[in-house]
Amino acid sequence: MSETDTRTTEETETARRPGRRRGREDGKFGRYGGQYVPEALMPAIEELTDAYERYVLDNEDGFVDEFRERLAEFGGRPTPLQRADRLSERYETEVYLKREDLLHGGAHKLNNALGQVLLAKYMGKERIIAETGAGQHGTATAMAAAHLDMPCTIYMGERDINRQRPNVFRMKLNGSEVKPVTTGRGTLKEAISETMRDWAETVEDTHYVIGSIVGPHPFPVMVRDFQAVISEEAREQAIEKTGGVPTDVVACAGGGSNTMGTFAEFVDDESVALHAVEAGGSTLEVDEEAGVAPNSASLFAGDEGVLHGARTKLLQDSDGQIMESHSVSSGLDYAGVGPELAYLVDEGRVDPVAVDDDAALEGFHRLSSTEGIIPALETAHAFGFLEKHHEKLGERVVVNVSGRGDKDLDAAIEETDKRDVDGAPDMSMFTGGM
Amino acid sequence: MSETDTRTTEETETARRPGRRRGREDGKFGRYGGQYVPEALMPAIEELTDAYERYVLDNEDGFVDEFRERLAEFGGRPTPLQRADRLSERYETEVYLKREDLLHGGAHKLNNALGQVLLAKYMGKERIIAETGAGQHGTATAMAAAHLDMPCTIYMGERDINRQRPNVFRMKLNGSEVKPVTTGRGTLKEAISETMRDWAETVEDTHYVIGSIVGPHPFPVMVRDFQAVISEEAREQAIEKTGGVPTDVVACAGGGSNTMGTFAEFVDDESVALHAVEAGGSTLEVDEEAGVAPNSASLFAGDEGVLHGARTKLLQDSDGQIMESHSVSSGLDYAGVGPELAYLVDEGRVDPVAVDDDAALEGFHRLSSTEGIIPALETAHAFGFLEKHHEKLGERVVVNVSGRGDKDLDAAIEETDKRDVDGAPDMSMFTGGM
Amino acid sequence: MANADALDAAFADGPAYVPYLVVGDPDDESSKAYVEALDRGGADVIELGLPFSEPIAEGSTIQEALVRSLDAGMTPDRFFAFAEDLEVDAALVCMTYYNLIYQYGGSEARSASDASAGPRPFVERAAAAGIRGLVVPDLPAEEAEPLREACDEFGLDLIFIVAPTTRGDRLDRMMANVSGYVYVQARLGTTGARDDVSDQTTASLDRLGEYDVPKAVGFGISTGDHAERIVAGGADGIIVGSALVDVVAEGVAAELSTAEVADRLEALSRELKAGAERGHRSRTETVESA
Amino acid sequence: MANADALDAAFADGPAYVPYLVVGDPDDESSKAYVEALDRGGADVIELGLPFSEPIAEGSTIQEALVRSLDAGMTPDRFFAFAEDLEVDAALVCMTYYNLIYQYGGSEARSASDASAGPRPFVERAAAAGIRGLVVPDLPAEEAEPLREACDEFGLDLIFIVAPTTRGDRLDRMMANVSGYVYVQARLGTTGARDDVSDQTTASLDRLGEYDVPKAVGFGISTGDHAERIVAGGADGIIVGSALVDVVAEGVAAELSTAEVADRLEALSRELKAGAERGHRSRTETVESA
Ligand SMILES: Cc1ncc(COP(=O)(O)O)c(C=O)c1O
Ligand SMILES: Cc1ncc(COP(=O)(O)O)c(C=O)c1O
Repeated sequence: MSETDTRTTEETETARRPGRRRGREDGKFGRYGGQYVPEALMPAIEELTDAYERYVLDNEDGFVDEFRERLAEFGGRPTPLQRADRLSERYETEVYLKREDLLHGGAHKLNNALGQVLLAKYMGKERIIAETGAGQHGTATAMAAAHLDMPCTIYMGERDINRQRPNVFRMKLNGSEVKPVTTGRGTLKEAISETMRDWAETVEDTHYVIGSIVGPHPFPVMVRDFQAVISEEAREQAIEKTGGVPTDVVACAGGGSNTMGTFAEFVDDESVALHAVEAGGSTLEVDEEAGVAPNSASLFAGDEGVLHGARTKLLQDSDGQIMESHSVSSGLDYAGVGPELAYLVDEGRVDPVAVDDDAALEGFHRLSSTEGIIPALETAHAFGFLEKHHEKLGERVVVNVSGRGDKDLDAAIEETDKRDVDGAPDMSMFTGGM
Repeated sequence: MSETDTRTTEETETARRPGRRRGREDGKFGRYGGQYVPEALMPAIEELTDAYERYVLDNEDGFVDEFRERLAEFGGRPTPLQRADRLSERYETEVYLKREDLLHGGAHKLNNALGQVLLAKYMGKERIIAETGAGQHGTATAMAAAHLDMPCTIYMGERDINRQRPNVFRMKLNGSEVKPVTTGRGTLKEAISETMRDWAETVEDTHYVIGSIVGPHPFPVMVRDFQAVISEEAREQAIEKTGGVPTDVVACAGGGSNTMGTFAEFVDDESVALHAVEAGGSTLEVDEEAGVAPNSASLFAGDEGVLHGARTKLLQDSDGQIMESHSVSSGLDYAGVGPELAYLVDEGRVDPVAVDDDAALEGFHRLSSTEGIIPALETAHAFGFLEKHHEKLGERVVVNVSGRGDKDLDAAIEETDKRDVDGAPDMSMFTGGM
Repeated sequence: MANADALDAAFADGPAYVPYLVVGDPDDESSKAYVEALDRGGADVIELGLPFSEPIAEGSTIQEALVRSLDAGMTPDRFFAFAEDLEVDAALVCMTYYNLIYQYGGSEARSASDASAGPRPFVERAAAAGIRGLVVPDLPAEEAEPLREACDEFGLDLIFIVAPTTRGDRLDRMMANVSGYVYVQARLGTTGARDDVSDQTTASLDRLGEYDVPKAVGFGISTGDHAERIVAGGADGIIVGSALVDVVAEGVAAELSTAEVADRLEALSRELKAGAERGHRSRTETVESA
Repeated sequence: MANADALDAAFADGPAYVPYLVVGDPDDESSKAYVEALDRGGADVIELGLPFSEPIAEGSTIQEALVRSLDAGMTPDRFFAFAEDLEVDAALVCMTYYNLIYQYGGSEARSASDASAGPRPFVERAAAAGIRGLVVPDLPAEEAEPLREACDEFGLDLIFIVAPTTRGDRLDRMMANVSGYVYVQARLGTTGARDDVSDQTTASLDRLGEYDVPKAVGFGISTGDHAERIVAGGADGIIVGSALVDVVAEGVAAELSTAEVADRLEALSRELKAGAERGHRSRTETVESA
């Protein structure tokens, strides 16, 4: 009952706050967005758009209520907004952490995966497919599919499978089929193509769960709406704890789902500065010749193009070929970004910042040793930002801890060993792998 | 403010419910408990008893309020009580999961570690030490120590260090010193001795954070009181969701901290059956000659003795030498058990059950694939119990999911590979380690 | 210099055989020989694939060909030079993804505040290279306005793909934009050679009956028999991609000579073309005997 | 058969030298030779360690000795047989952990509903083996009642350890239960040889001054000089454990002969005993000259 009450208030609220509605009508965010997909997928996309409007926007059959309840019971929502005592001291400002790392599965990814799998169920679909790169979205989808008793197939590049075995194991434990993709270079790009291919053949009974605010409409708005629970909670918690909205909100950005999830409810609060922290990789310089960007800072360094169904900002060479991106964190390692973020950056509403691998690793160690929270390497970029730019921040900063770092222990040992990282413990006994 | 109100109600409640007060006066649970420690530790134990009474029982300086607030913000409490849809169907009874796996760090262990580290701070201690076997208590303590800015040393057997590298890495990332213990067989027993030794020399400024409801008074009551938050929440949640207390409450038992935490608030509800599920290992038979119990079912198969400061039920040979215990889950692998559980078993209030390695592994796979929750191998024993004994259960069963299984992926692959486990996915591509 | 006939002409007398190959697969020189072999084998239109790094609409056969071509250094400019160099009678169509079209001509076009500036330079260059039409599998009719305009300006046809699931408003919108021919997707799914002919094909052709534009059926055609049945079923042409790319891939795998592979492509082309003609005859006969 | 003098007698004339070794370290036969060497070296009381698998009060030196003995198969019954077999003048004391005492005699004693039945069989057997007293480091005075009763019944002394931090009520309670001698722990921490004498020792001896029971100081004594200073400071005896166990451990590590190790133990014992006697003389002189 109280769920329904809240919803009603929310709806009124949303009406007053246009930022929350952006893109819902036509999938356009200024010049970005759209539906650049093979014709064969269009009916599925139209069916999905219709389902999104009915179930997600209009709460038909109580979809939203069930979604919220399952997010709470199965996912562990609400996640806390925690004051970070030692970072607050260090930066002489109030630092609050939104603890998405405590969500079931260890990252914000479940908000979206659970929403989409549940929606697929409401749509009468009988099968779930998804792509995954680092394996975080795949594990979240596999969990949601097991929870909702839906058969699930996850496509994953063969090379990624070998790099992310624990996540592969988790997906299989959750009863999903993991299909190795051997075409091309065997990474996320190929996995996406392969999943689209599967979907093109099976649209009638299958739903494709995209893992971020990317892809054709309605995915960017739908994933944002599912992830917006982060900022809905954070905004209320901040007001309750500190008496007002924060001055700054910080989130890392790969595809941008945790980013928009963390920003959504603040977009209309003009006083709140929004910082999207991208992976600066080793450098922002690009190797045109090799088609390699040693970063994945598409908001900061990319330019407009069309990828995976949407017009957005991309890392591409002058011909328009998509670059291989790079980051110490595989979850940020994507050459595109959600069209809504591209729009908000152009509008000046979101401040894009690149934080390089070194600074991210320092952030990783800083949060681990001073706050007792081991963040995902993706998340660590947000803390690299804090260190570097804290002087320009206001007096109340909310940082989204998008995920926990358990999945990254191997990578962190290895990457730390390559460098002289400030504040890192002596790990020499472990180098050479665990 | 509302915290204080709650406390007052709780105190009145506690007064009506003797089970919650058991052992607080003198550390005795019938014939069990006590303070069997070297004389040099007695002053520390007395100081701790005094601090426990003042801060934990009487909320001096608002200790309890701060503890609860930090548990909520840093730890992520309350954890949900979730209906397990598919298990409910399978067993034709309502199965609810208390989701301690969602607590920060991935297990119930933080409830206790955070309480003790905070208490040490209130006592003016300047240093934390702890022992760890599988590394779960060590990581929880390291997190709490980082969070509260206390230097921390964790003792861990050298052999365990090699078996549990990810946990070692987590402790070091959190800024703790991990001291390898090379004496004896290099496992938990030796680590406990080494920690006691450190404590005996440093009692004046150091607090020893014991990881379960074992050890000399006041540890068993204090750890129970910190962990009791599990059942305080679960009882309220069950009443709210189902209109009444459950018919059965199930928890795995190693030392017994999650067990008593899950039972505490229900002990006085006579209608509620309490099932403590121990590790049956490979068999309940004991090899007297080798001094080895291929299980760690001390409640079920042990007998009375004195270990690590308390009189309780133990796995020992006829001379009184402590046996090496065994379990597929290292966190249950302990030859003793909390004295309060020993007492409640003798009284007939708690039903001790042993679940063997095979059934635990099946439970692990069943929960993973049907509910989308990968449990710790410790926790999996509770689900082995459910499968085997569901027919004797009432209509509303609460099972504590004491921890998540991310730490156990390697072990689970390996152990599954050795057997023909019902419901396990084909993992042949991974055998040989990851 | 490519043949300058309009695409309509290719469908004018008898069923059109429309083969597809990836340009630059596995290298420019062999690729030229292969495309010319298609021409000798009877191609009426040739679809030249310009590889994009993220080909979301392709099956694995074509995707791997695209990777081979990219690895060998294919770019839009090389593609156009290749087209200019070709000596073929068939009309040339370029099949590629929208981002390459949109980016061509560098960042000036892209960063102009008018988003429609994008596709013009590509189309202009394509026209100059003798390309007569474009197929862009990830460009739906709804987003096609700027490209449609550029094609009109430079006299290129814009070919749309009609899926088995396309109907109603979407089909109308597409048909309002299409020129040259429509690419009728024989079945759901992505490109790739199959053994059977789908019922979906017949249904699609029925649905398209009322529109006055040639209907070329593609996706999965690999033999003369296929071709025959499809044309007999009402298609104005057949599009064959994966079956031909397979021949190139086998050549790569078995390290066959370019001439050998070209011969095989020519032979398969003759078979397909002959099948299509048989189908056409049987249809004419049916119509006549009716 | 062990010497049957009461423990008090050992402290009666001059300072007592109270060495400790783990029985069965590294095997029964060598161990017997070592204990007898202590006796020859002047021991007044010998503390025989019966190993327990979880020795929480021991430093690593003694812990490792306990493991060596357990690995060689030591059990309470073998321990008693060993004691019976010894040919020594010194009074014998058994040092072990409470669980072994509590379990001895099998499950009948244990499972009796009267929890106090536990320690009796052990004490009875110890008395029969010629043991004159017990030291149980994990048994606080508060839990000692059943053992105290059994010791009284069979004429054994129950020795308590007084820590630097023991005072007030706890000290009184302990002193009410103690007999034979008190084991004054020289410093905080566990057993282990150290180089210095702690201020804590002096403070402890002062605190114990009012109680009429011999005070033997242990924990960390390793040389004749130490022994001298401690006895000069007021101790009635010195307890030496780790320094002697170290000699055994070195013998194991360097594979020395049993005779060689026994000689070293005897020599170190003489040094310690002589040191204690010097200390006693200097104290007597100080007292006389005061
Ligand atoms: C913990 C974490 N944070 C952030 C990301 C980046 O994704 P997005 O930008 O869509 O939130 C990922 C992706 O795997 C992730 O696992
Ligand atoms: C997840 C989990 N459950 C249970 C246990 C057993 O401990 P206890 O019986 O004290 O709850 C452990 C110990 O490491 C654990 O990690």
